[in-house]
Amino acid sequence: MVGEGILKGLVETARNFFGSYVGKDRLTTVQYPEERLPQIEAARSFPFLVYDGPDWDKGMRCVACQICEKECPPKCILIKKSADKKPDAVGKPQFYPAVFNIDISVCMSCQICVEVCPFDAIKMDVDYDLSTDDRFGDLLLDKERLAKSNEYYNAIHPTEAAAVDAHFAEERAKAEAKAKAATEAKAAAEAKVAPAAQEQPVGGETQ
Amino acid sequence: MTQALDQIFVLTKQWLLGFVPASAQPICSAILSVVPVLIGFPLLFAITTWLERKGLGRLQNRYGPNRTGPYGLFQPIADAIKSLTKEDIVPLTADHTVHFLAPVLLAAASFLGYAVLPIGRNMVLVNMNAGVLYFFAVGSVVELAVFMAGWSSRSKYSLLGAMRAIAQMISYEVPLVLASIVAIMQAGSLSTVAIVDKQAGYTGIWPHWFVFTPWGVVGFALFMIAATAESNRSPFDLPEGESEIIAGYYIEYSGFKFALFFLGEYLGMFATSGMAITLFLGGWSAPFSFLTWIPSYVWFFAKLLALIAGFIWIRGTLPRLRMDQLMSLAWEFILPMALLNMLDAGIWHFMPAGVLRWLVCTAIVAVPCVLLGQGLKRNKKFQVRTYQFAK
Amino acid sequence: MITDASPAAQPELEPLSETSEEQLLEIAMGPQHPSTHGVFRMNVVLDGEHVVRLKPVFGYLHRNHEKIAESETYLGSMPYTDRLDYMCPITNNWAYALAVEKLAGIQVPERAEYLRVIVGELTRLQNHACLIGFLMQDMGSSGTPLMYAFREREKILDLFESLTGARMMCNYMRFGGCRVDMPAGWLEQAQNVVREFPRFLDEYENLLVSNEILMERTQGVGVLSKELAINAGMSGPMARASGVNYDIRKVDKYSIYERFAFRVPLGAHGDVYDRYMIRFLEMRESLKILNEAMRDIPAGPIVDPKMRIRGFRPKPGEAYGRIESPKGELGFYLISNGSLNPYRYRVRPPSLINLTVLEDLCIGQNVADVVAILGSVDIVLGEVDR
Amino acid sequence: MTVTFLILAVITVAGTAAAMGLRNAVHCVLALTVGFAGVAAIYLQLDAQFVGLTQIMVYVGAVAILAVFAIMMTHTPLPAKPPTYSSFWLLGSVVAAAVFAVLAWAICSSAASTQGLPPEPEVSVQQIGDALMHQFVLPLEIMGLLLTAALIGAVVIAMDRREETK
Repeated sequence: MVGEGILKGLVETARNFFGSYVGKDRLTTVQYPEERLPQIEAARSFPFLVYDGPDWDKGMRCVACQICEKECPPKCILIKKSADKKPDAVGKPQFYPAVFNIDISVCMSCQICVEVCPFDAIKMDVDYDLSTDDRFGDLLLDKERLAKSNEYYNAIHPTEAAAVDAHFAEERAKAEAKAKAATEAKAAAEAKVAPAAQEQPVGGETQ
Repeated sequence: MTQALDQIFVLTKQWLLGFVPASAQPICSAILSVVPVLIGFPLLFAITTWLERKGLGRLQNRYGPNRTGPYGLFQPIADAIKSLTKEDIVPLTADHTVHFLAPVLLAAASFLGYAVLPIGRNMVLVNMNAGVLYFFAVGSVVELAVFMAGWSSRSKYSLLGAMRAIAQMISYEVPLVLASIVAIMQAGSLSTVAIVDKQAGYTGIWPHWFVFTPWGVVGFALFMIAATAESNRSPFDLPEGESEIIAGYYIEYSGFKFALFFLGEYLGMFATSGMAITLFLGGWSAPFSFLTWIPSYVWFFAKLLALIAGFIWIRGTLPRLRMDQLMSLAWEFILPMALLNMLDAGIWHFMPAGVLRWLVCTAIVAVPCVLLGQGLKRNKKFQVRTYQFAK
Repeated sequence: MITDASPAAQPELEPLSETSEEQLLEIAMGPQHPSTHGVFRMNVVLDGEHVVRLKPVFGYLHRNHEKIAESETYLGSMPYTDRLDYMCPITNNWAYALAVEKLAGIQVPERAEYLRVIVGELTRLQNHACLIGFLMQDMGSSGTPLMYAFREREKILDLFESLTGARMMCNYMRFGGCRVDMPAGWLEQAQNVVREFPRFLDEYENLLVSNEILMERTQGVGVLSKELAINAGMSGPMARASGVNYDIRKVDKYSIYERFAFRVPLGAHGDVYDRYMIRFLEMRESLKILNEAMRDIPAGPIVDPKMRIRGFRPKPGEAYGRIESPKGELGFYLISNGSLNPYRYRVRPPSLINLTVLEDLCIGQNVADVVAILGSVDIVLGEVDR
Repeated sequence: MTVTFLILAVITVAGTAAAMGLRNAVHCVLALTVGFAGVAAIYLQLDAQFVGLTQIMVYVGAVAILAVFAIMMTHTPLPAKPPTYSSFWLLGSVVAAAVFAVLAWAICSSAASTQGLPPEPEVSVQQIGDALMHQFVLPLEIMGLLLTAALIGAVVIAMDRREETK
């Protein structure tokens, strides 16, 4: 009979019509500004720079090694290495980025900078409702705007951040152990040969 | 009390007319009758756009508009503001006068049909002797407006759209008229009021609507198919087929002129639906004898909204036909069925009432309908296929 | 034979009408047109509403992908491949990863192969569902099937997001494995989606398969013969709808596809209806693969431990890696000269090759059919223009 | 001569005059349609509903559409700058004057103008239907047969052409 398939289709749409009033599985729309989906841990939007401690400038993990700048596929990162060294969060003197800019109008959120960073200094943010009315200035993020605390990183990517922190703690413990060993060795050496002490390297700096 | 409520608009009009001098009464009477129609149906258009968007949304598992006011109810107002404030772009090479006149003519012609629609008891603008004829006559003016729009835009797409639209409207006008002839035959009058009056009685609780006869139901179905095509609604929306020729004849219109096209189209849809209600669904009469206390105009609009809901439902489900298929549907299926239906109505008229009449008349329309459908299907050679898998 | 649009080919098209050249109407469908699936243009010459000539014009979305890749590191091109066929980024990643693995001779761990199959088949599901929706949209069904498809696609994209961090630009594969392992609970979530999917397919079939209007619109329209399909290098559902038994998952047995029991549906007519029905049937087969893969997935590493992320230099040589992407044969051809960047990088996009027969399919058909035929070819302009 | 008639007459005459005077073929048809509509309105004003509505249906709905269809199908380009007056204007005006004179003579000498108008008969659609079905049933059927034959002939010709082109 002609029209059978059409009737079947009409029944199907009617089922969906009423189904959208009773079941949540049909009406999957999320009313965005009022409702939000739960934050997904793996989500990524744009990169940010992690710092430890209270001061963003002092605690910046980045050592301006410029690997991410080289590896970034669309080349949206600009880093200028500092001339001097500054103690980092642990207290080690390190180079630091005098300039660290990311043009997020170019960035394509591929996460390759995060993967290549050996210092766990750059991570992906999850903030997605970004907008600005300034087309040039506001889309070029400088060091200050890129800096986010380690606590923030822990809040958005808990699993990953815990692993990173554990790794850092291990490193720090190792360094401390080494330093302790070094000071002990130094003390012992001093006790043995006092004049030779000046030539000993300072512990922890050998990395 | 129910009587007064039913006639409230008629009585109000008479009361208001009492205030004007006798010499001015005819013109005032005309104004008092026309203005509510000019306001009421565009208002219904606004409600329908909201209903359609909400309904289609739910059919498609979406919310539909819900940002303007509660449940998005102010969406039509927002749309109106938008279309009023948009720039009115006229193509440089367009024929400016005709380009301007087309939407005006379309909207004006769409209103003309309402003159003979009985909206309620004693509520018809003109009780014309040849009401149905008038309705179809003014309906044909719309084609001219469509042509003007398509031609004056000087766009290839709009020309294609206009050609499609005119071919479709002419083809479907024939089945539309032929499908309505059965009701005219039975009522013995071309007057819409007489046709409604003929359907006003009840047997037990059941009304004497024409749709409750074998020829009536076939006539109604054919009329609705043809009406869908006449008003360019999906699945017959080829003239504006947005995925093919983008918007057809009104592709070069923007702003308020575009809104006028929209208005004209919906008014046409309401008018043909109203005619279907008048011819087959008993006009303003209540569906059961115990519901006659509800005012007649309420029933008319309830039926109209039900038909509109049907239009929306079909729009949300079916893909569009192709031009040649549309034509073959009109000439190979609807036209023969409409002619056969006329014969059936004649036989019904002359046979004595009873079960036999029902059986005979049902058989006369049902058997050819199935046979014709099967034959066409076989002729077109389409079927649900089965598929092989590679070993 | 592929007819070109040269004047020599025109006389044989002439008998379609008695009207002279001046009576023909030439319209440009696109680049701004709602159903060209992106910025694509067809210069269509019409006699009445019948197509006499059709010239596809593309390149509006050309982004110089191949040349850019030659100045990027091998890894640096991976996120760019997401943007080729943006409907199914993961299969693009896969094809590129496969090519590089062939070039450098890298082994992929077991678990990573399973993960790749799972995300790859999920991609196929959402691509086919959406394609059918788009096809119906092109035929004017006001988006209802498309919305149902999007509803299901959303669930699959949610899976992608919680696995890879992005809904569409996944950047998931790495040479020698995958970037990240499944987070806790992901597999259950995915199994849920796969379990629910047949319900949606039934709904879809109720709505579409036996619809008379649809059958009338699509059966016998845009017929691609088996010979033309082979000669023109068609692949994917487009070729299989014409009866060509060519599925790279079966032919190459790449990855671990030989472990799964799935069948390859073949069409007999090669028209638009066959093309979209083949996709229906393929979705059902994909579900079988997914069920088996999710049941059997082993534990283990997800990436070859020897792989380094920086300073990757494959030894000089060349390789062609190809997979059965949802649209057809997606291949990457790479030449290495031992440096950080590929010496030559070339994509074989299925959409572009499948699009080459468009004129042959459309001639003599209606304007409305052109839209349906284009929809059934399944193009994504990101891949056609690169 | 009422005001309504005057308005309608002006519209009709203006429409038909414009149809003759305008250069653009489509404008001519549209102007002619205005003329048709005016005539239909005059019929309606004279209470001849059936004729009036049929006039709209046939002339506005069908003849005008047929004309525009023909123009659209042939799509002749607009003439560049046609001369405002035909070179045969003298001959043309003589012919026009002659036709007018003959018509005027015929109207003035006809029974209606010499003897005054007979009382208006009340003609309803019902009566027209009755007359067609009883008194004039044979002519009606013959006309119907003729038109059906023409229709079938048109279909056959159209089908034939389609076969050829295939």
